[in-house]
Amino acid sequence: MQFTAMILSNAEVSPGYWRMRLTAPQEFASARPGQFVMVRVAGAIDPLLRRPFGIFDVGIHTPAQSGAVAQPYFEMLYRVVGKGTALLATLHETDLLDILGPLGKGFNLGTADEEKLIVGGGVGLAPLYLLARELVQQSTVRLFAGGRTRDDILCITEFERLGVECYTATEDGSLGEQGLVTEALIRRLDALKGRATIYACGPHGMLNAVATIAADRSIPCQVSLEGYMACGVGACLGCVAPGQGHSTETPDFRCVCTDGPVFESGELKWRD
Amino acid sequence: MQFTAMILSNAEVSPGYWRMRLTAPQEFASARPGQFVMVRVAGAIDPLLRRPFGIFDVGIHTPAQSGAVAQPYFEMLYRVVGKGTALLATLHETDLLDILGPLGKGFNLGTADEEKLIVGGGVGLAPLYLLARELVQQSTVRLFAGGRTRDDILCITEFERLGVECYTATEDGSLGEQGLVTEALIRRLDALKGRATIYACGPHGMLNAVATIAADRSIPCQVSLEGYMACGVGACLGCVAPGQGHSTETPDFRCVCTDGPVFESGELKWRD
Amino acid sequence: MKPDMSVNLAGIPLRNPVMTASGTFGYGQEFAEYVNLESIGAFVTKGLSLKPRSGNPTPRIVETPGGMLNAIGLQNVGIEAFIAKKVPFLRTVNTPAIANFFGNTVDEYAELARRLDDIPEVAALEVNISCPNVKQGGIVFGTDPDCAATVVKACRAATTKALIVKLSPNVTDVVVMARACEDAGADCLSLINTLTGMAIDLNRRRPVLANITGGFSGPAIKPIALRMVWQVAQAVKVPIIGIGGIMTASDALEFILAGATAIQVGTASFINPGAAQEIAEEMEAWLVANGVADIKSLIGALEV
Amino acid sequence: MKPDMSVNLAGIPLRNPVMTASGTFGYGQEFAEYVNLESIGAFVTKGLSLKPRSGNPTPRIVETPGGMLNAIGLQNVGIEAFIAKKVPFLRTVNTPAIANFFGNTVDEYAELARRLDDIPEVAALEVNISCPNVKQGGIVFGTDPDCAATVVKACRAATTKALIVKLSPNVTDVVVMARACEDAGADCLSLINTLTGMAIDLNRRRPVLANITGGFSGPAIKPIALRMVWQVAQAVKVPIIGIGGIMTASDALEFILAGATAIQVGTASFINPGAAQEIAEEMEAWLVANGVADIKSLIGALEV
Ligand SMILES: Cc1cc2nc3c(=O)[nH]c(=O)nc-3n(C[C@H](O)[C@H](O)[C@H](O)COP(=O)(O)OP(=O)(O)OC[C@H]3O[C@@H](n4cnc5c(N)ncnc54)[C@H](O)[C@@H]3O)c2cc1C
Ligand SMILES: Cc1cc2nc3c(=O)[nH]c(=O)nc-3n(C[C@H](O)[C@H](O)[C@H](O)COP(=O)(O)OP(=O)(O)OC[C@H]3O[C@@H](n4cnc5c(N)ncnc54)[C@H](O)[C@@H]3O)c2cc1C
Ligand SMILES: Cc1cc2nc3c(=O)[nH]c(=O)nc-3n(C[C@H](O)[C@H](O)[C@H](O)COP(=O)(O)O)c2cc1C
Ligand SMILES: Cc1cc2nc3c(=O)[nH]c(=O)nc-3n(C[C@H](O)[C@H](O)[C@H](O)COP(=O)(O)O)c2cc1C
Ligand code: FES
Ligand code: FES
Repeated sequence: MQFTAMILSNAEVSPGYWRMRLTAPQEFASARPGQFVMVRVAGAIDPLLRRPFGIFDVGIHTPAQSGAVAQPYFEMLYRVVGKGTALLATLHETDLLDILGPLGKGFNLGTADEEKLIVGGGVGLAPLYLLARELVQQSTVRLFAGGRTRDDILCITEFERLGVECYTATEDGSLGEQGLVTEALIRRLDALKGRATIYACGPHGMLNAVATIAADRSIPCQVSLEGYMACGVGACLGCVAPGQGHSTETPDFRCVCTDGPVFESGELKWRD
Repeated sequence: MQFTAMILSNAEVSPGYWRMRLTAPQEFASARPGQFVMVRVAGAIDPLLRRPFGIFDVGIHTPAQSGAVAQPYFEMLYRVVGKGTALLATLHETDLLDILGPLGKGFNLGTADEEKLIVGGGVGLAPLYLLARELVQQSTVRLFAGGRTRDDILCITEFERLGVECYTATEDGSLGEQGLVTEALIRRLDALKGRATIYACGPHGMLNAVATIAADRSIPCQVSLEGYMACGVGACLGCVAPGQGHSTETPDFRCVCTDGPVFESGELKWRD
Repeated sequence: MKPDMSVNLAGIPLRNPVMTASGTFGYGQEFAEYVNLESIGAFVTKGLSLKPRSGNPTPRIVETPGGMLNAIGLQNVGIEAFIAKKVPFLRTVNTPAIANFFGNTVDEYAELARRLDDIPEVAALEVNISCPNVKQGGIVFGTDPDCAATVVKACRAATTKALIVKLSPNVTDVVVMARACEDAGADCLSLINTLTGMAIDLNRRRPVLANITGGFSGPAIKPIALRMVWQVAQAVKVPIIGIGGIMTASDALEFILAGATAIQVGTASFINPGAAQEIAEEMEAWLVANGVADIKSLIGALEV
Repeated sequence: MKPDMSVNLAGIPLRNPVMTASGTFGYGQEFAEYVNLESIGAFVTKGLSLKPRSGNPTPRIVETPGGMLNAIGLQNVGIEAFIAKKVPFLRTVNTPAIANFFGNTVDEYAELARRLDDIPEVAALEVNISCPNVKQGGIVFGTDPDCAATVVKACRAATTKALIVKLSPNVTDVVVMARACEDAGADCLSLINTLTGMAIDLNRRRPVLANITGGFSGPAIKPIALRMVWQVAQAVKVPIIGIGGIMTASDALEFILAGATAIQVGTASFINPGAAQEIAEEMEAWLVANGVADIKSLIGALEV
């Protein structure tokens, strides 16, 4: 779906991280956790390509003025890293943005009788909040959030408000444990009694580590990947990731935009 | 001079025509009528090249808050014709713009004992207001303003307030006489007793007509030209206009940006 | 009055001159949600090879000022999967589908032309000659007139369908290439394919693309494409498809003035998936506003 | 610690690698108000011919997405007026001034090289071979390796100063051209000159430029320039000057990683007259921030 969204709010939630709320058409309310949107940041040629962002949350916006009709909204959580995100951060309430989405395949919510372990690194938390919101309805959910410093640990209060138990770790020790968040994950897995599923989003190195941890323990694991995207609809073949059996002789590339961004970690080929 | 200006105001004065006031450094106060500025409309690559605009007015801005220091300002009068001017029209008070100027050679004010006949077509009036302001201090000044419709006749009240006698003509007769403003100019020249100098700015066809009228009567005439400019400082050689004796064998191109934009009409080669 | 937007492309009637460019529109279906495929003139599918190809490692794409580089490496499903999985969709759409293809040898080119000739759902063939000739040590077919002519002749002999030859812009004289392909039997020339470019990541001190260099497309390349279309239009008799940086109806009409009978929308579909349809609609609106009854009257109508 | 920004360009020591490109910086003086000429490595003057040249009719310039076209037509004061009116200024600046020049025949090229060789204020010669060879019916010297070699040999014989040859990007294989010029005696290669492009005014149904086509420059062309510099750097031993779309210190450093010893700032000076100086300053700041003691350690340091 392609639509023009109006910005409802756009605020810096942590140094360098912004949260933007935008209006959406009715159909958008059915967006699944893990799906993403492609945003046309500027009307002209600079930046030229759309930028992909996860869907942080969806909800219903009821305007304050009497008689106004309620309308779906969605939120993005983004980090300013370059030209496009810097421009996004300059936008204001009532500004308009051209949006393509929801795109891609989201997370598989699995069954109720297992513990849900969510692992997020930095802005990788973005697609995990909507996921947690759905998962808490039937399962115990724990969040493992990691980052370089405390500034990279985002929206923990929101997760706690859902009833999610949160573990945090930072490389510099400025918030939570000092070290990598995967250590807390391993401890939890070691203590685990019943079944569990892992959901992860974050830097490639973190995903690789989580996938290995899950594979070693035969625990199902879904990861949400990034990839440099031009189209978002499976046409340009820019965003691909190698599937598990990929080799030059037996090519097996998956489109992150249409086959993903969420994959079972076992489907993919991880560099070691 | 290159400087960062802050926009003090930016308002539409007639459909499609805008007037912008900007802060300037002290040295800018000595800008001469007929000089221009090159404006970098956007910080990035779209639009890429600076856009040239005449200096409509200069003055001293005294901020309202106590203790604030008075500072020169200048004004531009511009018409929205494409990407760059459309972007300018979206800017607001306190936005910043990168300015190069004042550039080029301005009008020669001549002597006090002659009548000053100013001819402007549409946005060609832009550099003529500052000229009129200086000329009225010692001479009788008449303005002949032409345009397609009444919307193209700009800021006449401002000229009248200076004590300039204004004649207007529009092609559709919606303001002033119906027809070309050169007709009123000719009538005035026919009635003329003493000496006069003509100053003109506007579309090339109008300048051509005015130059011919002046030449036929041996009246000194200065015209302000436009040209497609990249640099504004005489380096790119994009903006040139053929001088009077120009031919392929005896090339004589003048830089509009540094030799002009104001020329004695006799210096130039006019197509017939 | 509704202007006549139809053009005839080497025997294929198009309802309007707007096509989509190979590699930027998948196999058509990917864009069905955003473009009414029956509102455009034709669409061109992703370049096909005999065997499936895995393409290059990532990163494969990077944005540059006003454009982008891609080094997909011609990843595609191969002719067999094309027939099995993609052709059925083509059958459902009442718009000519054109198959773009490439080989590593002259024989591969000819073999593909033969295979595609058998598919009734394929309205025409677009041969991409911007590929390295593995036999001649990597010289690109599309940068040498003799190589190109050999490929075109081989394909010509293998198909009776309209044969469009897609020219590379990475040449000293595109007119020489165009003439060679016309003489070798091309029914139509499309240009330009991507220019070769490169981007560097300063902080990592590495090329951005895993493949080091990539194909340069998007609005930035329009001046080069327009120049080449104009040059070729002066020199050949076959119809020309203009490609390169077309983002708007105005861009498209400029290519037609320069001598193109039809145009292809490439990178623009990434930025606006509905671009091709919008361009076709806005071209028609422009014709109405400017009192032009038939778009064919604009082909090559540039006054120089 | 202040990093070492100096480089040696075919025997000419430059305080830093930032030069300005011919045709975009006048004769130096035009920018003296905006650039401290002693803050940059060198500057190149507008292309000179034997006789003054009037250039093309207007319009001569048009903006395109991320770039511009120019068809100045090599307007210049001619070698005599250069000596009389421009050289005295060069004497006052303690920065190497490099004279760019071109001819219509091999003899004209040689004659100019000889005349420039006599001028002590000219530190080096940059020969622009992107001009049509009037004797050979308009073939551009810079697109044929034999033609280019002939010009370079003739100039080489006529001067003992450093001879920089400026390559055209409008060729199938820039490496062939680069090798031909190196073998013919070039001390240094600069690239790229402008690409050939075109713009059309839809409403007037005419080319925008009076000359129909023009030279394409600016940020849009950077990916092509970077690719060519990298290709040539693999193939030749002489130092390279990287040119094309350089707007920032990062752009400049990317060219150096690709193999350039120095770079030239062209179109950027129009957009920001102080660009060259700012780029030099920001390059130095980048070296400091990244702990690079000597810029020479970055030349060709791209990891592929
Ligand atoms: C499916 C998906 C979901 C994402 N979700 C989020 C999110 O919720 N929040 C968030 O902050 N970021 C998210 N990202 C990353 C985000 O897309 C990039 O940070 C953003 O595009 C950078 O744009 P820029 O213009 O600011 O940076 P640029 O200056 O263009 O580049 C900065 C860096 O960002 C990366 N990048 C740039 N463009 C793209 C692109 N089109 N696709 C992928 N990477 C790119 C490049 O690797 C580059 O090194 C997601 C990416 C993908 C693929
Ligand atoms: C010395 C001088 C003084 C000027 N003073 C004024 C003024 O006071 N008020 C005013 O409204 N306009 C003035 N102009 C014209 C003004 O520069 C153009 O209207 C403006 O640059 C258009 O920019 P754009 O991006 O909106 O249009 P574009 O979309 O770029 O082009 C629209 C049209 O404007 C013309 N144009 C575009 N860029 C330039 C350029 N760099 N130089 C010259 N013409 C260009 C082109 O011919 C084109 O047809 C002046 C021009 C010159 C040369
Ligand atoms: C991601 C991508 C993939 C492409 N794949 C092909 C291809 O398979 N075959 C082909 O002939 N051209 C291919 N092209 C080139 C386009 O068809 C087109 O010629 C080029 O992009 C210029 O047009 P544009 O500037 O409108 O994109 C590809 C272009 C892009 C951007
Ligand atoms: C207006 C203009 C005039 C130019 N004149 C010359 C010239 O006289 N001789 C020459 O060798 N190159 C000339 N060039 C080419 C530039 O020196 C440079 O090679 C080209 O613009 C690419 O660099 P850029 O993208 O940084 O501008 C000219 C370029 C422009 C834009
Ligand atoms: S982004 Fe184009 S195929 Fe995935
Ligand atoms: S605008 Fe560059 S010389 Fe006049």
